[in-house]
Amino acid sequence: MIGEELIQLLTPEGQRIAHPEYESTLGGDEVFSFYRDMVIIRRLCNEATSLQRQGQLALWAPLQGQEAAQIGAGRALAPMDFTFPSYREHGIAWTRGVPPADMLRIFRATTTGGWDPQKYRHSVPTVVLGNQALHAVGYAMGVQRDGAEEAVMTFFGDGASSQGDVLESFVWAASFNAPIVFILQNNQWAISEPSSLQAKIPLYHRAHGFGFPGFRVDGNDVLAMYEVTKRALDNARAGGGPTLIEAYTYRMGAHTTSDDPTRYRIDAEVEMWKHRDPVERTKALLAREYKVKKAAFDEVASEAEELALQLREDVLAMDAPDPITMFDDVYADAHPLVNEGRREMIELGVSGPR
Amino acid sequence: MIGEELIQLLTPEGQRIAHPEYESTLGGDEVFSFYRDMVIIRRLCNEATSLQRQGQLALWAPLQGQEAAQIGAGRALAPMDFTFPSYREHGIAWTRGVPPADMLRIFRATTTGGWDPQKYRHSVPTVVLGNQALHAVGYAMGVQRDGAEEAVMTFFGDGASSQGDVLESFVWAASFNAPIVFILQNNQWAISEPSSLQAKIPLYHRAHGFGFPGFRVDGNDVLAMYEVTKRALDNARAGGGPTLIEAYTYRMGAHTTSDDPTRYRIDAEVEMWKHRDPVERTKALLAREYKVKKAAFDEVASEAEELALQLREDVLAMDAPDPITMFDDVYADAHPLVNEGRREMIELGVSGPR
Amino acid sequence: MTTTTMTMAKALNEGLRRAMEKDRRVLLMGEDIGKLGGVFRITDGLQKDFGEDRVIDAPLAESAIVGTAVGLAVRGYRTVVEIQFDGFVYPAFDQIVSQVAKLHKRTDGVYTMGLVIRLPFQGGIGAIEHHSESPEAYFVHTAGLRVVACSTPNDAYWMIQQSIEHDDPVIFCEPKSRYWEKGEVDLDNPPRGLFDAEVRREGSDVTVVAYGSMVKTALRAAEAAAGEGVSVEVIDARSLSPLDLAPMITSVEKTGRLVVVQEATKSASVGSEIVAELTERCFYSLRAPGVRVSGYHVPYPPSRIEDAFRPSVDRVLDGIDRVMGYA
Amino acid sequence: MTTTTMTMAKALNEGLRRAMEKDRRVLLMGEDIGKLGGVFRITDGLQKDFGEDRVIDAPLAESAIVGTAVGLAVRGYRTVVEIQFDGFVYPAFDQIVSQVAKLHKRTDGVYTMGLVIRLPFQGGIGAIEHHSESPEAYFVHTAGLRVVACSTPNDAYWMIQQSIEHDDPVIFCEPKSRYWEKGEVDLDNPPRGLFDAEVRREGSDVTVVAYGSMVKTALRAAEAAAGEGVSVEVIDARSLSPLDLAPMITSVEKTGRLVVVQEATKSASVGSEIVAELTERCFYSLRAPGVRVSGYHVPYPPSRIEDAFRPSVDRVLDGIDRVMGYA
Ligand SMILES: Cc1ncc(C[n+]2csc(CCOP(=O)(O)OP(=O)(O)O)c2C)c(N)n1
Ligand SMILES: Cc1ncc(C[n+]2csc(CCOP(=O)(O)OP(=O)(O)O)c2C)c(N)n1
Ligand SMILES: [Mg+2]
Ligand SMILES: [Mg+2]
Repeated sequence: MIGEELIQLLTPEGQRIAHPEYESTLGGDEVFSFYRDMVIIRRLCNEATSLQRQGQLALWAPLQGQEAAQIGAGRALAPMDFTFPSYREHGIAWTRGVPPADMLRIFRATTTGGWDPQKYRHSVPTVVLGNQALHAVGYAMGVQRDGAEEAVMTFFGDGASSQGDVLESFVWAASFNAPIVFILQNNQWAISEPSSLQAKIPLYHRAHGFGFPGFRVDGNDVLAMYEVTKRALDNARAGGGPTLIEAYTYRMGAHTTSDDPTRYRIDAEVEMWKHRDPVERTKALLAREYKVKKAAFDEVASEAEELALQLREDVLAMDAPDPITMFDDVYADAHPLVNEGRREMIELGVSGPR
Repeated sequence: MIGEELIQLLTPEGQRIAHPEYESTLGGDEVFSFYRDMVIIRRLCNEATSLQRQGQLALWAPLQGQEAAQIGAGRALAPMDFTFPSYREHGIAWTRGVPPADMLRIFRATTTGGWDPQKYRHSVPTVVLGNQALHAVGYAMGVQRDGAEEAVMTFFGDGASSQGDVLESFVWAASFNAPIVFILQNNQWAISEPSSLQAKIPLYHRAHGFGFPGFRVDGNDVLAMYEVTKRALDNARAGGGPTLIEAYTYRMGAHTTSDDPTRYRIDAEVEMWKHRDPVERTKALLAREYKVKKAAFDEVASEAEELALQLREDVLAMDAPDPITMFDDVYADAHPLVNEGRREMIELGVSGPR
Repeated sequence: MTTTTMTMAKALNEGLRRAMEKDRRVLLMGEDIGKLGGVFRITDGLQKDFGEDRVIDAPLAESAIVGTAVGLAVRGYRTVVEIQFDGFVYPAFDQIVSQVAKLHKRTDGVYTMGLVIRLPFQGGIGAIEHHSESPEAYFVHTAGLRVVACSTPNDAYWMIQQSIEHDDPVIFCEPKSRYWEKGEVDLDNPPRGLFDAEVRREGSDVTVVAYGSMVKTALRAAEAAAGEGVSVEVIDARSLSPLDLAPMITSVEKTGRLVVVQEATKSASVGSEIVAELTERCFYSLRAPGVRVSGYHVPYPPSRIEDAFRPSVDRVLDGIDRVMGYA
Repeated sequence: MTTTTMTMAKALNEGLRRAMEKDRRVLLMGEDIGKLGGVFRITDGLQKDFGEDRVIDAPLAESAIVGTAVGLAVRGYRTVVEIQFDGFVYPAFDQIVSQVAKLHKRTDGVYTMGLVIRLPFQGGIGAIEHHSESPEAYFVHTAGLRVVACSTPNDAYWMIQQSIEHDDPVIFCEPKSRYWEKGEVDLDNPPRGLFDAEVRREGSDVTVVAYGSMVKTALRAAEAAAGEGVSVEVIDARSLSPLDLAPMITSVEKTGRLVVVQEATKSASVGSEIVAELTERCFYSLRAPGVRVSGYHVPYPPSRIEDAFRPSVDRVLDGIDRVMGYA
């Protein structure tokens, strides 16, 4: 039955549903903590969107709609695992402990990175579609050579899955039996292009053609995302090789704040997906099954509010770097052309905070 | 049952074998003419190898062992179809009418092309692994736009099938439902690398992951190669989209005349494949079933001999071009840097035939 | 002469439309160029008017976009490829260098590689990384390609049409920071040949050669220099391969001083080429070495500090000062 | 001082072996580098001695070879990548330009991109197309990369080790036409720093700068010129990014004349860069413009006529004549 269906453990109405291969191993507290993560990251994401609208960010790539896909996958990771994201993985970054303000640095255009990737074991965003998938496989080959019991995870979208780099990463992962989990967030759109342009059949089938398991999971079901990812990670760490997980989800917002989705998609589609909201679904489960009270939900909401306020404060305090820093860390060692540029900038008096 | 088995219509011993989906539609004369093609191209290939050994060619890439894969596929083409080869498709070139001497020009290093690709509807060899697969899909998109009932065929090896370009060509062929047949000659080796390094499961499975049919055919069985290819081409011309055909075969010789296969493969393997020889197999069928007499076989042999002699003569007569020709056809229109180079060469007196 | 005012983005759109009307074998292909009209709206409305067969939304794979355009060229089509941003042309580099640039030669002229690769290039729009690159030198170094850069709406309108009509492959560089600036477009007559440079401002003391976004910067610097009594001639190179050296030589023979301005980094750049060529050809005229005012030898910086990376009016003036400093 | 005579191919093999012995985190990866030892046998015997985990036969995909080497670098490994031939580096161009060159900066120095990309480059071996390219200018134009080229067995032996030890990514260019030429190798002491140029022959009339295969050609031209009474100084650039300009400046200040020799085409090349830089720095010393003797602006031709494409001794002499022709 592998890969023949959408793996779901929770209906859009928040009802549990049985699956022949997977069942949720999470207790109420854990589900609640997942819920908390989703609420917070959504709130932070919305704050980022307003910051952008207010001219405080150059751009923002909202994850709204994809909270369960990311929190479910991210929470399945072990601390020593390493992750290679694309540019929309704010939820993953959150589960890795990256400070929210750091996630926004690249979008405030004060850096091209944002955080110390070794510290959080979470690489900086990769903007060129697909490049990171190969880095992840290479890292996983390093894990193998170290004899470490660690897994690697990488992320890309339905659009990026057409790129040679992603497809070559499948070849390599299979060939070297690399300890890696590919998370393909199929949010139905690559900017204006529907996922049907990239593939006429479900994307997770690709993995089978390369000789490793692929699954399609309800990406708006945090329980299913967690369980399927966890098993794939355990399998990878145990030497079982790669897995592709297609998180079937939806990008509720614009591609980025520069995008105008009304040009290419209809409201009805967005409306339909609203009924599959990942956060509401989890909330319904918590309320019904674990009798979580309004007060607890309210508390999460106000915690999220505080974090959003803090984020705003942090972002507003984020100054443009001194231009002279563009010459730092270009090379590990001195390079005459870099030195020449630095000297010229100093002579021109352009340096100094802006 | 699609893709679950090796499609074979003729055993290595030259016995017909039934297949639930395919049967040979060829009469004795046609089988004989396929045999003739295989004998000739093998003989020409051997002549090229000796020419190289004698210093008359810079390099040669022998096709020995792959005659059935190429003649079977090539003979299935209709005149208006268009083909995009790699560098080892001498058998295909033969079926397209390319003069044998022209096939050797690139290996005599007197040109980087060799023939008029529009005349034979067979493109010039592509040396960069995989590049041609995308050209073929693009051409097929042109066929679609012209509303023509033509198919396109492209060729690559087991090694090249790891390249991003080949994999992207699968994405595109599926997305645009392009009238194309991909012939993957799995000759078990990519120079020194066994095909198991490129994939842990049969390569034809890849097609299924991209959403179009893929088959593994006994590439040493010219009847099966012909029938499967023919059906795929018909299907493509009728709007049925792409097909991947993995011709399961063997490279009997060295990768090229520069290669030393004793460094990486064992004799026993080569011996085993000798028993599956595509030419002998067809000959056995002809002798047994169609009562073809020794005289007829001998006639083919001497025809091949004559062609080989002719080839040798043609090649020996092939002079290096005048160096000044390097400035021709770089651009369709004049370019000052090209003109400058041409002028300099004339002034230096380097021009003139060498 | 019918002239009308429009932005460079609109001029490109109109130029593409006109080319498509003229020749049914002209196709457009790229990411999001259909319903969305491209992220810069350069192809706005064209899919609606010419259909999905001629304005093709491509799956996300640049090597495939260029590689299939090659196949379409073999079939006789002329495809105008849109690379969404400069920094995303590199996945297609192999197809461009090994195939687009070489197939005409390889087939002894049988294949016409009549395709245009549109490249919104250079920075200055406050974007994130990979959206502000200046990769033109890579293509100028590659035999078999032609490379042009427009700097005004009128040039954009005509040069895109001329590029499509030309039988060689053209890397068409569009200075994205100038997309929304307006200018007069003459709808009847092209300003000049596709591969001709143009003197944008006459002057007698220093020759400044620029292209793309930097033409305007150079003109502003010339204005400022005039205020200080230095007369600057500004030449818009327009074509980078081939370079139209004749007007540059004429100018340098007059001024004796050369400054090249580019956003690209200096090392092995178009600026290096112009300096080397003009030094060879105007050796006795040059009263100072040609200098390059370039982006620095660093990855394009975060855009909050991009103004310090891209040559500014001040940096161009500094370059002018440097060459004026020689006797 | 222990010296021994060996070919450049053997020197590279020994250099790799020594680097692997010294540091267990050094890996080799590439097509056919295992049992076969690579098509040029540079890695001969290394898989046997260091195992398949350290000498990795790669599936055929250059983007993946470089992309996974980046991941291995993040994990702390130092991978020496073999690109089988120059013309096959382009599929990896995106990873090299967008990731290898930029990740150190992007992570504020956290990621060390200590990887070496070995590139058998230039022509002269009678090969078919794509096996004789000179792509070094593309990398020299890219900030974040370092580019070196060896020209002798001794340099090959030491420079490969120095490149592996260096923390920046190094494009390591090997002149394949010189692989089988022998020379003395000093096993104890490196000749000089990885990024230092070297004067290979002293002279007083003309400075010839060359690298890779062209060093030998330049030396032969110098010899021939000496017969005609022209004293030529030959400098092996060795490092192309950064360029070691100091000895070149010293030389040009002495000779007043500059010729750069390269197999690559001229336009926006390393030669253009050297000419532009030295013109700026030695303006008053130069008695003639620096000239470039280069491959022509055409795709690398079929190898039967490659000798007419690659700068020959005659063409270098012609370049020398040209600069000597100035007063
Ligand atoms: C190589 C490359 N080409 C083009 C782009 C421009 N681009 C950025 S995001 C995007 C769409 C990606 O869609 P998808 O992979 O589905 O991810 P999503 O944005 O939906 O999360 C495009 C075309 C890019 N970043 N990299
Ligand atoms: C992009 C690229 N990388 C490397 C090479 C060098 N090369 C030429 S043939 C070959 C092996 C190809 O094997 P396969 O695809 O199985 O085809 P076969 O030669 O067996 O027919 C290699 C590595 C190349 N031509 N192009
Ligand atoms: Mg998407
Ligand atoms: Mg093979």
